[in-house]
Amino acid sequence: MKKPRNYKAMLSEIGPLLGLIFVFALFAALTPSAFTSFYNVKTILTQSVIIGIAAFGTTFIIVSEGIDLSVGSQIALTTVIVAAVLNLPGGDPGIFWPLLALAAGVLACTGVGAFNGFVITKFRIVPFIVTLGSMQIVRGIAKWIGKEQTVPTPDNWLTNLMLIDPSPSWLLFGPGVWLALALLVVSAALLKYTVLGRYTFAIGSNEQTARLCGVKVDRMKIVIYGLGGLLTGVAGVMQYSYLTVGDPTTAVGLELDIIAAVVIGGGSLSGGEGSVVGSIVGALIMAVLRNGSNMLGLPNYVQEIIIGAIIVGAVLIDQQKHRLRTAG
Amino acid sequence: MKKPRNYKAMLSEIGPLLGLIFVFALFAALTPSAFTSFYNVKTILTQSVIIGIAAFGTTFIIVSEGIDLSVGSQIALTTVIVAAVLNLPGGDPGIFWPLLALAAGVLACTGVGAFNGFVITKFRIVPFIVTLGSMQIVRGIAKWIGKEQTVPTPDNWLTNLMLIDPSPSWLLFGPGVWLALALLVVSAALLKYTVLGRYTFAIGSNEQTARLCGVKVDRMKIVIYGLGGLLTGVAGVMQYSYLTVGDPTTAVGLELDIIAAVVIGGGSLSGGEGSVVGSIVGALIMAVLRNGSNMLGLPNYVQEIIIGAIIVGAVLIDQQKHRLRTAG
Amino acid sequence: MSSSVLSLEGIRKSFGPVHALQGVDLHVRAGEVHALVGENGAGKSTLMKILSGVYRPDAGKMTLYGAPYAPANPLDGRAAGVSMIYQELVLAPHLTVEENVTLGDEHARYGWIRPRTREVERILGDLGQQGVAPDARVSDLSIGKQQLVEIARALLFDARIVVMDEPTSSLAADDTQALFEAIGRMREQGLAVIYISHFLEEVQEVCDRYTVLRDGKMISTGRVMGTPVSRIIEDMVGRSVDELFPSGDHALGDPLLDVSGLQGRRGVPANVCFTLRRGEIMGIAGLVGAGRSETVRTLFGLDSARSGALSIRGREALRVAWMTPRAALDHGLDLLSENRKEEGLALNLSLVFNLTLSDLRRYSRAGFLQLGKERRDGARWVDALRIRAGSVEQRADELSGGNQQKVCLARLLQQDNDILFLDEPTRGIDIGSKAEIYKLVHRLAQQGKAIVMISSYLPELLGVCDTLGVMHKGRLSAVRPVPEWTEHRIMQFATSGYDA
Amino acid sequence: SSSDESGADGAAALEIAVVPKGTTHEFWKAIHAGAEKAAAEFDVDVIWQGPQKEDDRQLQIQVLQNLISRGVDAIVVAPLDARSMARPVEAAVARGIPVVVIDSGLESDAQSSFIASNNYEGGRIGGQYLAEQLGGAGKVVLLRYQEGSASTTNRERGFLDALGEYAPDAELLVDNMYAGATMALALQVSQNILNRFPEIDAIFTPNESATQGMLRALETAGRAGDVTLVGFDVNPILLDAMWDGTLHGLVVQDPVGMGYEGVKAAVSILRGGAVPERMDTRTILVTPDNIEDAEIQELLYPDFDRWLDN
Ligand SMILES: Nc1ncnc2c1ncn2[C@@H]1O[C@H](COP(=O)(O)OP(=O)(O)OP(=O)(O)O)[C@@H](O)[C@H]1O
Ligand SMILES: Nc1ncnc2c1ncn2[C@@H]1O[C@H](COP(=O)(O)OP(=O)(O)OP(=O)(O)O)[C@@H](O)[C@H]1O
Ligand SMILES: [Mg+2]
Ligand SMILES: [Mg+2]
Repeated sequence: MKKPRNYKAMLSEIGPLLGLIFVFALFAALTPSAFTSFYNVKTILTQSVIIGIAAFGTTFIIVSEGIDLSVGSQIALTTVIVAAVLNLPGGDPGIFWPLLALAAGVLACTGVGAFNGFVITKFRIVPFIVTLGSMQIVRGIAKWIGKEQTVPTPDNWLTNLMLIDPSPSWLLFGPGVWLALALLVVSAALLKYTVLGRYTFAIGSNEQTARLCGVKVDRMKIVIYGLGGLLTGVAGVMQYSYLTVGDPTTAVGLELDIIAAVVIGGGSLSGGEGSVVGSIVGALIMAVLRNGSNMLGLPNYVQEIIIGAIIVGAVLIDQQKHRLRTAG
Repeated sequence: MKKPRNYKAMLSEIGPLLGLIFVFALFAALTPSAFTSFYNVKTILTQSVIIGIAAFGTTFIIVSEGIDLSVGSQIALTTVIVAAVLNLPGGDPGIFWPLLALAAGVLACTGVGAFNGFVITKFRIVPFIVTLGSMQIVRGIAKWIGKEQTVPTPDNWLTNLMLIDPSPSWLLFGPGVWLALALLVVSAALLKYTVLGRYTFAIGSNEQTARLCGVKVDRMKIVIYGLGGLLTGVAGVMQYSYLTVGDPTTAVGLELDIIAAVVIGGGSLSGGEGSVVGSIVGALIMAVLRNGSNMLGLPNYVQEIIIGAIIVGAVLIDQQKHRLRTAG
Repeated sequence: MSSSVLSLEGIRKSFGPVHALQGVDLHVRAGEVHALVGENGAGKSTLMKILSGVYRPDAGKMTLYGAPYAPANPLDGRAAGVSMIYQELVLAPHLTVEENVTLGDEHARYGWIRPRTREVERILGDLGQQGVAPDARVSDLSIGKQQLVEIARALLFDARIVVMDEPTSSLAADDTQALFEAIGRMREQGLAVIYISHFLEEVQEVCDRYTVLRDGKMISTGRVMGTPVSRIIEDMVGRSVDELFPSGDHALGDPLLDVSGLQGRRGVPANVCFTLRRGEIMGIAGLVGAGRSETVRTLFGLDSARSGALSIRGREALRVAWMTPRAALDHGLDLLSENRKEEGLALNLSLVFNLTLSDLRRYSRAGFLQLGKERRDGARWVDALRIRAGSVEQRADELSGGNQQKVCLARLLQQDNDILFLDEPTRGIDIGSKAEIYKLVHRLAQQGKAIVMISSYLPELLGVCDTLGVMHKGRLSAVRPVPEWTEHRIMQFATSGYDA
Repeated sequence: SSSDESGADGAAALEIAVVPKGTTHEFWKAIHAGAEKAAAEFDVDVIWQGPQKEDDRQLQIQVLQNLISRGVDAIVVAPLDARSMARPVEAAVARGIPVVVIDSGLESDAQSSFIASNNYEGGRIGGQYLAEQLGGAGKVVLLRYQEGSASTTNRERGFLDALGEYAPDAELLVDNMYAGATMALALQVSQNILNRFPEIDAIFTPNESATQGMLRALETAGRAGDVTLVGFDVNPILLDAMWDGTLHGLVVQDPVGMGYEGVKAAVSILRGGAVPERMDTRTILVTPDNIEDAEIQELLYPDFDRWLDN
């Protein structure tokens, strides 16, 4: 009695995975040696870390039938805050200050997320508008803190997180990749096996129902957007680590890439559907495409056209699958 | 029986207008002479033309409960196509070639819009995804046509459309402003007084009901997105006129400004609400803010924060009004 | 036994200018099934939502098991042991049956959910639903089964008071019986059940006592046993309804619509044929999910057909597969949907927009609308059907349910087509309005229109229709004059597909 | 930095608007400093205003239009596009506002003066140095900056010409990849290029963000120092890299001088003086060998804080 359901659920996660394998195989066939080298795989993984981690948070938000357009701005804010804290007088690049900077950045984003959730629930404004507004506000604040400049920082251990070759080489991958993996496991478990996750699905599937069944919808939404902010903050720290400077103009429009990753991975903007594993696969598909296109020396515009087509194509295939299921 | 309704309908159009007057008065008080000079008013009007015209089209789309994220890319595509046609061998900058270029640009966008509508209706994919995809695809195509470069063009009459001081000075405003005004009247009439407009509202309010009542929903949506594309194409020609070159990287993210204009003007992303007049007022509010902030010498980040707050604030006020109405 | 476990006293509630409840008292005892009846808009659902914590009353007080009770939200209501089955389906379609049944009542340790599959299976078994798998997605179930999932949720919950707001409005007969048995068990366990229904037979079958609401006031209360139904009806509508069903003849004329070999995409409808004559009111009976709605929707071009032909006024046959709603309207067909909120009204548009939406050609010249003419005609229909509205510009969602239904009907009248498909035209409509609608249908038939009326309420089919067909798993029985049918015969075909 | 104290002492100070291409690069900060230095020296007010988004031609036009509306006395602009900005510059001149163009060229004869580094020459200097470091042969990558940017295109051209001249045997692996407007984009593209060609000997990058992105990519790949990297423009991080030996050459301009000369030219036009139609500011090659020279030190570590109060 239980099998068919699990089978179906697996299918919807396997779909994007097959897509990833296909894209990878395609580029592997076209540029054999360079593309499939272990080093390049490490590069691709590292390049997916930022979008991936942010996509974990966005998955929760999208499953709950929300959207967050302020993610890119939040990432920029984090890089600037991290840099600003590292530059505080009395700060030294030991263990402690970078940790403090990290905490400040992540906390700020968690706050932004929770605030988004608060405005959405308190004033009953659609998330698209609220986060469209906070996208601009947060970007403005980032520029303000950064004095409209990139903020250089002293060398510190945070900047080693996104190295492709980790310093103790037995780590195989950089710390960022491992961190993303850990967050993947935690987020996936949260979404699938906890009350939080169940309520996220229930709210996305039918908010009224959730409310009548005693789910504290408003509070849950604040938690969901806050969680989204938290993960975005971690992604922002990774972005800082990637850039080694605070950059208030970074990650413009990145939210659309992130939403695309979630959607390619099976998330539905009408809520109630989506998986963390799917989202990371979506992020990987896009990273492979970018990397592979550069390897092939394809011009940017070809990449853009391909990625655009894949976004629509992925949803199309997902839909056919659903239809098949309903019919069968 | 007639009064109360008209009064209410007017209120919802007057709301944004009051906002505009408030913002204008505020800046007028802060920077008396320069801001309220006739020349500056002309400047503001000219600067609202592009977002305004595109917002007319987006109003139809949003009223029908759709969204179009590819508008910015479409505008870039138009500038490039116009430039490419003007550079065709045998072309000369008389009357005819610029007209041909204009037609080609507008037609291309109409095609993109209709194609978006086709994919949305034929494959039943949500507009957000379809246009997120076509945003990238169209941008890619624009870069492809422009060979990843800005495309310079010979001088021609198209580039005079967006002058602040028109050439026969009795025109008072540049031709672009007059064109926007004409399109405003036409679009407002279309939306309010024609069957097309009524069907747009019906689809946005309840698509299934519209279908039941014999509205050819699929065909109508293609028309609506096509119309949106057409107006976007005109906005793109204005953008070309503004830049005097074809620029495949222009107007990135402009769709968000345009959507914000429609929403500030009373449009609702859940469909069935919105007005063309409101949308132009929304566009004007944003232009006044930008211009006024420049006049005051406010840094960019302050502008961004203010505009973000206004987007949320406008919707908030709109909502309070609704509540009042339901309660009263 | 006789003391109240639940007392509501002087409950008042207004929504802006609408005074939904104006000082209602209600006393419910342990171990009784208490019927709450009344016209549409009488305030039944509102009262129960106050009880469950969805709304807060403007005035009045509630006592539960002797203690004051004032829930701030549904969670408080549940915590106090009030379990509610809402009138509109309250389900999360993406979740499984088990996830829906346990929603809000998950057993968890440190936030990690522990499955309750056993319990859910037991509850479903109690409702006679061994066939429903706990891990099936709710959106894959039929409406009837979905209704049962919601009932199961109320039963799983360890409640002291169970409120059921029209639980049987889309249940099949045997599922209704299973529900009644479950209610019986609750009564034995000493729970209090509040039961809302427009079907007074059901009230007589399961309820011990009743309370009648009218216009937000309590009119009467008493024991069901020994109270004549006519008395209850009189209390509900404020006058005696001597004849619910209209009488008077109308002649049947030439064939207007001829349907043959209608086959749907999913196999429903299955080879449906019938002929409809001028002045005929043809009823279609059947269990939920038999394919009645699908049949008329397919004919109207809303659902796709595999094959089938229809001929109108004896003209050459058209292929149903090519039908679209627009073409259907142009050919003189019209449809009243069974679900007015989802398919019938553009809720945030004005009443007059809704009235004329299917017929804008009449109100436009060269694509431009003639707003004045539209408004004048709209006002006429509002008067003719006694629709209670502030003005024709009022938004449809500001009207009460019954008035919304009238707006939908007015759209059909305004369109003035000859062949009308009325799908559950009185679903959720009170008995007084029902009588009005029956009269209206009758008058239309007298004008020479042909009507197909679908209903799950047999007495109304038998009382209103000239001819009747029954559906079973997509097949339509022979269409016979009503006198040739008996209730027994109808149920036999509906449940077995076998026509004696 | 900017001020609006209109006429406290009767005669209002001249308002000179300086419009950069963007505001977030160190380079523009230096221009700003130079402009303020001149402002203090000649007793005028500088209004510093750039487009909201980097590389947004439309927004730069809007800023220019708004400044014209505001009625500033003169404009100093670094045009994002040689043609798009011609119209608004002409409009300004038509309304009696003289315009000085800095940094990048403008296809118009309305401006009073054009003050810029000789970008082509700067590219050549970098190319020659890179060729010398290679010893005449090797595998070279040119990571271009951004589609349609005139100044960097000239640098790229100068670089390619010098490379062909001084290292005819060098193999150019890529010259059709663009770094894009921000460092994050540059970094990603750089990483992918490095993976594609494991055997690169030398790289040239034509501006600050591209150089910084490539440097970071070399660091993340553990190849920093092994590959000869010659960049353009300067910021503290790039200088540190040079001290560390991971960056081998930088062609630096004199943005402080450019900002200073721009405002100075505007002031002398307003006060009736003559200005040269074209003026070159310096481009200088900084290498680990000459970085400690006093002259270079002054160029590299200008005292911004004296002029900027943020
Ligand atoms: N949220 C609301 N806003 C405004 N008016 C409301 C609201 N809910 C109910 N009403 C009004 O309150 C009155 C009582 O409605 P209620 O739903 O309680 O009736 P009911 O007795 O359950 O009717 P039915 O038999 O149709 O279910 C009606 O006039 C209705 O229009
Ligand atoms: N969207 C759908 N997906 C899957 N099955 C459907 C869908 N709609 C209808 N069905 C199935 O088609 C059959 C006919 O449904 P239909 O709604 O026509 O029944 P009905 O007799 O009108 O019942 P009701 O009283 O619920 O309207 C049922 O078996 C139903 O489960
Ligand atoms: Mg009710
Ligand atoms: Mg039905």
